Amino acid sequence: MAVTFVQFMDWLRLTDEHVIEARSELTELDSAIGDGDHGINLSRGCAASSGKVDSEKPEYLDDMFTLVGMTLVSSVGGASGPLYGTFFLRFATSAGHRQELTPVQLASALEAGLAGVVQRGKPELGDKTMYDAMQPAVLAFRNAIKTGDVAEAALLASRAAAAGRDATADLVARKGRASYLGERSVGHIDPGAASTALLFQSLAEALA
Amino acid sequence: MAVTFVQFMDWLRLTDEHVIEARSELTELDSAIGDGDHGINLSRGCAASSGKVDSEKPEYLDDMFTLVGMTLVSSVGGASGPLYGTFFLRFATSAGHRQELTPVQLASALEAGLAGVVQRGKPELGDKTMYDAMQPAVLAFRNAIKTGDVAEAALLASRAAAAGRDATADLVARKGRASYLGERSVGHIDPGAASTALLFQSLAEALA
Amino acid sequence: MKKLINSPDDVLTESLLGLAAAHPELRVDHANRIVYRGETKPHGTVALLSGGGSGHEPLHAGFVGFGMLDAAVCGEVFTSPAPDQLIEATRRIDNGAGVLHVIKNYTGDVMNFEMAAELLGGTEVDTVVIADDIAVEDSTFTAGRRGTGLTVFVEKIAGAAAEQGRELTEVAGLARRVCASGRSMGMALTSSTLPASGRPTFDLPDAEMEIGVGIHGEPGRRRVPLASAREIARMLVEPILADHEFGGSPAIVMLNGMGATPLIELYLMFGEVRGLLEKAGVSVARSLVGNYVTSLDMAGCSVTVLAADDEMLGLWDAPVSTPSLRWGI
Amino acid sequence: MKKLINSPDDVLTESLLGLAAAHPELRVDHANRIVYRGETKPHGTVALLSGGGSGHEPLHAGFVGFGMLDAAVCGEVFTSPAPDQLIEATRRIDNGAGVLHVIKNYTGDVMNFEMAAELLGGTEVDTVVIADDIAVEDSTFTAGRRGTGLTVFVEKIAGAAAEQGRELTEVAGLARRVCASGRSMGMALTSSTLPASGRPTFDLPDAEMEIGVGIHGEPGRRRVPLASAREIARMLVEPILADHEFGGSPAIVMLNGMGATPLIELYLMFGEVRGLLEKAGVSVARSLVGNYVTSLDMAGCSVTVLAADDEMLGLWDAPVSTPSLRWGI
Ligand SMILES: Nc1ncnc2c1ncn2[C@@H]1O[C@H](COP(=O)(O)OP(=O)(O)O)[C@@H](O)[C@H]1O
Ligand SMILES: Nc1ncnc2c1ncn2[C@@H]1O[C@H](COP(=O)(O)OP(=O)(O)O)[C@@H](O)[C@H]1O
Ligand SMILES: [Mg+2]
Ligand SMILES: [Mg+2]
Ligand SMILES: [Mg+2]
Ligand SMILES: [Mg+2]
Repeated sequence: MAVTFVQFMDWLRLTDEHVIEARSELTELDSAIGDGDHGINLSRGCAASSGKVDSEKPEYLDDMFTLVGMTLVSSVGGASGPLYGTFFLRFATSAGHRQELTPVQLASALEAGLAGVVQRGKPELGDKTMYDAMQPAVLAFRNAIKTGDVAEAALLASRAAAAGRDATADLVARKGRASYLGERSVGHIDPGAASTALLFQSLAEALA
Repeated sequence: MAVTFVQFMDWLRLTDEHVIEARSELTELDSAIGDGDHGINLSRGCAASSGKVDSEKPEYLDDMFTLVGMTLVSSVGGASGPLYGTFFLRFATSAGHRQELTPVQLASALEAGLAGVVQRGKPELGDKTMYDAMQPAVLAFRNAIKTGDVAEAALLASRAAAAGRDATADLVARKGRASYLGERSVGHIDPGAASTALLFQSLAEALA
Repeated sequence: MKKLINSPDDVLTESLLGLAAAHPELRVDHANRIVYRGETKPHGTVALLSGGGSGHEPLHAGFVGFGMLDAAVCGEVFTSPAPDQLIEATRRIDNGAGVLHVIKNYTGDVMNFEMAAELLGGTEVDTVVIADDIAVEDSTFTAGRRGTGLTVFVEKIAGAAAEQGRELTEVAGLARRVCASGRSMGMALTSSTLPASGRPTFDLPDAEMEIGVGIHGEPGRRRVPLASAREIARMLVEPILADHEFGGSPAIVMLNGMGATPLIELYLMFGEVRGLLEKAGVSVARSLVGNYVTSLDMAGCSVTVLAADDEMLGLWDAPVSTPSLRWGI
Repeated sequence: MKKLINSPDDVLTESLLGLAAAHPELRVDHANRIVYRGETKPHGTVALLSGGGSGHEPLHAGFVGFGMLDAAVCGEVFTSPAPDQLIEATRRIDNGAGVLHVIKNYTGDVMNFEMAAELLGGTEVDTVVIADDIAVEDSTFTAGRRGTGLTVFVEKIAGAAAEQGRELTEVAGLARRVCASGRSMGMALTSSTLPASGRPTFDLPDAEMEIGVGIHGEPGRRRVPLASAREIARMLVEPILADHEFGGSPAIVMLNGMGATPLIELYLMFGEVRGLLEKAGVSVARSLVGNYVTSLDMAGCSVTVLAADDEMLGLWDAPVSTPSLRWGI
């Protein structure tokens, strides 16, 4: 069962909604171990990106996600802008000029996005970044579609992202601004991991 | 009965003590309608002036009060420095090269000091300044020595200064920093009137 | 109280040590708290002296140097310097052509400069008293208006005139013309805290601000609810325009920070103020945005507008080289 | 939140309007938030671009002008600018001799400049990444040290070299040498407040301060009880001296205010810092005291020390004319 264009639109819309709901929560997380703007940055980016999609009405997945990626890169700024931007740009390239994706194609697109984040930020597991939520989520999705359906896979990916997010609390940050705090970063969830969990929660809801 | 050199020394010492005790109270009054430094300024000046008197050990009233006046002028700064400084400089000139003063001579010396304040600051009664405490005090002293003794006169002067001080609360300031507040100065006692009341309270205690 | 100091009593002394170290081109007489130029002017040129309470940095010491002041005398924080300091400074900078005393109109400053002038024998002294702060009602029965932001303009323009070799009466007359055609108005978001007292001079609730404050932590004329930059600009500019006829002549405008307000906000405010002025037909020919006449750690700003004639504009543009104002040299 | 703003979303846009009005010698591309020189350099001279989050004013826009930057790109408050802004700015200032990107070492800044450089065809770009803040442990496994105060030194010295007509590799090499021999350390008495969040980024009790803070309201390495200026100077200077060998060469030293600390305190701190440096055998050849690299309304300061060789000193002294650094011209 393929994932439709409408479902991908839903994914973006839901992400948008969840990020805006979580704006101050994300900012609070970032205040504790960063510079307190993650929620502000992402809501600005989501608003810009939905605006673009609404007005340009792309009809293919590569066009839509390129638009999203470009808009995020140019409107979010900070660290998360290039990272999420690159994620969607690579996702777009992998998705190709299609209107729907098979579960396997979706898994590959997510992996391409993940690889973009790695290339851009050089995060490793345990660095206490968005990668600690994103990597397990993408892996979980790939594994789950081997046996289960796509809705189930997205749900498992979402759970993996949430678990990865929660696990960042115990880590000493080695990348991003939180790394400046050294040991003092322990005990706080990474804001980027929290927003990545929202991204996968939205995917699960869109495909449910 | 003449006022002795020791009594004048007591006057200065008591003024010193009372000003230092009232340092934060005076500063608080000045915070309400001025710039919050009157207590700080005067304690600095009193400390400097007693230091000078202690080290130079003047033996005549003119020398002592000139020293006090000069030291206040050069260590208090602000508005009250030149005003109190001029008060004591004129007081010294009027007191002359003596070691004690008759009540009438003291009254004249106080009047000379008061005239110095008038010349320097051009205050009028009701302007809400130190003059509103000083003028009635000096007047009360002059009137009282006509009939009573000098201790009694100093006590009446002290009461007149206190009454003058209290009456400043109802006035709209027309001189000094409090004048910048216009109507908002009403309800607050003038800090300079409060320190003048201490000066006359100290005189009453020294002559008691 | 959160301040980078050692002891409240030593703030001024130690700050002057730092100033002397940071500006080898200046000299500091630490005993008398006089900051003066390392290189003196040619004999026969008028010298400019200013001074007042400390806590308004860079005023005045930051404006000592070529094209502005010859010396600044520093009083304790918010407290006028004493006559003996002023006398010493005046004698030190006199080049035989007389000294202009640039005085901000505060009772203490006026009286201390007055006593100094009375006691100064042998030096020709003229005096200009700056009273530009329109928050205060003017009247001959009161202390009159405060001297605030316009001081920078007077020191710059009269300083440039002195540098050109003009005579004392001429320099003083020019300074008085600047005083006559400049106006200021300020506001505060927070009170300042005197090192010696350790507490804010006035309490200002989170949702309120003071309009018409001076630069000594004294409360303003009125307390109003917090407002947008646009409305605040209006509250400052409208009374200035109402108090003086600026129409026609080009203006020199300063958007001054009170000490704790970041530059990003000062530029934003300048944009608002300039918009209002231009709309009222006042064309802004020159401008300054930054912390020039401060009130310790007060957050807030003030606006100064000077209706400048060609002579003033020329002298404004003349080279100046001081720690806090420098161009053309 | 007490700020002179209209709406948190418009702070940067409106501040740039004010900047443009205050500095007619500069130009502002409001759509891309690029501040650039009105008068461009001769063809064939290297251009310097810097940029980063806003809220650090005067950095970077206040350093655009003769002898320093050719353009500054402004991100949102504390947020790196985006690649398209950087690309536009780079193209605009390229004089045919290439552009040096002056980058403060923050993940966001580095990635955005990197994306811009990847996408820029036809323009030669070299890059210097400033990482002078020793409060952060250095390591190849982490984001590394932050770029803070030394940025002013890099922009000044490399800017002067570019003005002399030197080639891109030479200018970049010089900039890297400055990076290698300069160190900074900062502290905060209060947190800053982002306009968009409205609340202090971190809570700092009345009796405590943060040592080793950056310039983004991020907490520091440790929180300690309030201390005297003398002790604070020691907490900043000692780690700097421990981190780099300064002995022998003359130093350029900056005592930088974080935004809300009055100049009287900064001069006092400079006196303390200079005393410690001289005692350690580091002779202070040049100095800057004031607000140069700020963190909105944070109270506090930072110290930057550069072991300068003769070439750097010469370029430091070279004429510069920007809104916030100006001499010799
Ligand atoms: N090198 C990196 N690799 C992956 N993710 C990173 C890296 N650096 C930072 N991040 C992520 O970016 C998030 C911060 O984003 P944001 O607050 O928007 O940007 P900034 O740190 O520039 O203010 C962090 O919480 C972290 O998850
Ligand atoms: N023109 C004046 N005549 C008489 N007294 C004055 C005058 N101006 C101010 N004062 C007195 O000086 C007091 C303030 O002194 P102080 O706080 O030490 O100086 P400053 O106002 O310069 O800070 C006022 O409370 C008032 O009593
Ligand atoms: Mg952040
Ligand atoms: Mg006072
Ligand atoms: Mg005072
Ligand atoms: Mg940020």
